[in-house]
Amino acid sequence: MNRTSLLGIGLGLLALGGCVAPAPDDASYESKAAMTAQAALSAARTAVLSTHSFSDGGLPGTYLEPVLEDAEQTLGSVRDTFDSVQPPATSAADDLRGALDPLLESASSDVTDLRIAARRGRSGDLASAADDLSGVADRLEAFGQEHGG
Amino acid sequence: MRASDLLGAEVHTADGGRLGVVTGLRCTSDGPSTGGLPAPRVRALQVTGRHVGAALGYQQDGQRGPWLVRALVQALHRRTALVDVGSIDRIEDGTVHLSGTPD
Amino acid sequence: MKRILSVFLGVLTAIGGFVDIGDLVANALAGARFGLSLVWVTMLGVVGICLFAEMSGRVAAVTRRGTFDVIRERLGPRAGLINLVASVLVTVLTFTAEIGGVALALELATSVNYLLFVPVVGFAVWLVIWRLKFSALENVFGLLGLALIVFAVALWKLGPDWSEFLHSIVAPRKPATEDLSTYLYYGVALFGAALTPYEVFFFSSGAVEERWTAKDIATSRVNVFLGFPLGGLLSVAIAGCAALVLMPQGIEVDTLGQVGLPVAVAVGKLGLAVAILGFVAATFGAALETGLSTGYSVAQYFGWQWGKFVKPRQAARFHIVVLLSLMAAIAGVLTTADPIKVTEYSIVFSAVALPLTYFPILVVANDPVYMGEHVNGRLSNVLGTLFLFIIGIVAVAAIPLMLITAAGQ
Amino acid sequence: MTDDDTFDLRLRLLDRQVVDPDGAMICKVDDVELVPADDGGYVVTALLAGPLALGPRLPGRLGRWTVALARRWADGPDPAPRRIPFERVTELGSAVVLDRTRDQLGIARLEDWVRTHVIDRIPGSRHESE
Repeated sequence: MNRTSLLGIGLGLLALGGCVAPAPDDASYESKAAMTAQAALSAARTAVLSTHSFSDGGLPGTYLEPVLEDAEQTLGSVRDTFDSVQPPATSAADDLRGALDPLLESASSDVTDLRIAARRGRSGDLASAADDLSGVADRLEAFGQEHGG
Repeated sequence: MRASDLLGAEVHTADGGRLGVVTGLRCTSDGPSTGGLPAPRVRALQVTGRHVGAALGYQQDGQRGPWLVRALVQALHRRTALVDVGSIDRIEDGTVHLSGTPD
Repeated sequence: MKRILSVFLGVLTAIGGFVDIGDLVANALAGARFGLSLVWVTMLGVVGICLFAEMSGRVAAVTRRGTFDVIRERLGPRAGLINLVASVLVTVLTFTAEIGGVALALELATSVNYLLFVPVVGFAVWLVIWRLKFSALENVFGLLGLALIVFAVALWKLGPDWSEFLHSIVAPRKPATEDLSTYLYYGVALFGAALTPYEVFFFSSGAVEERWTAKDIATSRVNVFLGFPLGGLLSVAIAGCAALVLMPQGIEVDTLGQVGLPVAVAVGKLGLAVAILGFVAATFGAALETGLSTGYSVAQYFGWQWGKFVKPRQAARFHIVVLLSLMAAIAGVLTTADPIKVTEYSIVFSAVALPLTYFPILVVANDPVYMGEHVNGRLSNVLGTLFLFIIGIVAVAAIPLMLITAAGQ
Repeated sequence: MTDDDTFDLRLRLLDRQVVDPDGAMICKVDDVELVPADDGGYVVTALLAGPLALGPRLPGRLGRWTVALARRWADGPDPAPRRIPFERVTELGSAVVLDRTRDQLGIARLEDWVRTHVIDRIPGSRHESE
């Protein structure tokens, strides 16, 4: 019985292994950054879209909460994974990290704001946090496109 | 003796040559009928060079389609011989020794 | 009249029972990332499942033998055992994914963490298998699964340019930003989701459970050839919704919540409630099917009494196997491995295991001694051989593609 | 090579499902007992079933373990596979039909054990499904 779950875990680790390996050069660091931006964009836009849909009466709070929790978790792990990559010792790499890291940070904190506002049922806070997050998402998208995602 | 003692066994002729592997047991339905049915009687060993695909039934009993599968299996079993069980001398260690050399 | 009604019911259950967690996830995933450019794979898969489900149903109706009974007979005990072990592992993995899916759907309905639902869902699955009649179990969850039609409604409401929509299905073009290997990997996943082996075990054993005879072959054909393609359309609708709503936003699907999002956007709260009902029914129904299928497979290999048409105590070993696989599946979900990831792996491994099931069925459906006048016709054989090729290529390519693309990243 | 009154034992008898007169499933034909006949050929005298019949047909270590485990579990000094005399067979079709039920033959120890020790202790095991 445990064979199945072990298999799943083993394969999961295998998949993760692809991301945590140290980045050898600028090009691959850049592509990692682009992939990170893409994953963060996906989570951020999910949060924005579902919050808007909630405000329009399209989905109930019970649905919104787990969706926001998942987005928050995804953003957290995306950021951790990116931070665990050792950037090459070049100024280009430092610039990339300098541009992406704040975006990840604000996306994370915006989604957390959203989750808190959703639990408290404060629609005003929700709307403003969603606007902020939407802006971050646009910048993440631009970053991803610029760096070839 | 069990059917599995014969199936998959190597077949050697009296002069020590290897004929192949037993992949089938040809039967007639004319054994003693103490119950409702006459017992099957194994008459001959089907011997081929290879084991693969032998149970699929393409050498016996009119299994026909699909065409491509049949063609493949038959290509694997081009050299098939039927050996009368009467010519079995002895069976030991998964090898059937024949008392003669069939052609 | 009664006969028409029962055929109609059969078709409806076939539609509602077609989609499971694998189809939900794979189609939403592929739709969000590749638009409609992989819909052709789903359609190809539907043709394949129709072909082989019909064959296995016909074999079961004529001979009253389930698929694994026949597999052992044709492959012998050795190859049959390897086949059994591989099939059971894949089916238990799928079982795990389905139970995780039910729990995730309940989380979306209540905001309560999905892990808390797992023991309850597990117990409910066991209780239904233990107590509910086969036909009731099949009909109830099949009919409830029809709730997923809300995805077709959502697609309609989203109002795409239909000629463009159809064009991108029939003339698929891989998005320029995606690698070919990733595109093919998701193709394999979709194919595995449409053709999951347990569907064949369940369908053929179900034919025996419902005591089909050669007379029922016509009914079974209507169910399969009408019900499965219409069920396949639900898959396409899920992909279409994801392509229209999620793809432009750059959203990649990795949760069940994202799968339902387009319905919320297009239809609203009520629609979403229906979609969640559909998720629960489809995954719960599939959990029953996968659980029973492990029991069917093992019991049929060893010649044990199986089935729900006898009292549980008359099929003791069968029920023990079902119970053990249920415990394995529950333990699997409780490892907190992401059920969506488990689903992705389950459908890829399904694709790898496909030839093991489909090849023996094709051979037996051709055995004139066994099948008499119901032996395969020429069309079935030409298509069957063609599919065997496709399935073989997919099975061989699946693992290398998974490694090359790091599971589609 | 194919003629109408002969058939292949492996294809038409070995690994077939064995059922009772009502179609209840009993076991698989795990192996077949053959005895040389005075008037030529080997005659099928019995169907063999259970781990002691299936084990030797499984590959290598797995087969040996199966046999060893089954021997330990069986009673008596020289355990043999379950044996169903061929007289019991009434039909050879897509299944092998016997004229006795499983309980009359008394050949499924594991089933009996699982039934009395596990299944019968769960409420509802004696009821038809609803």
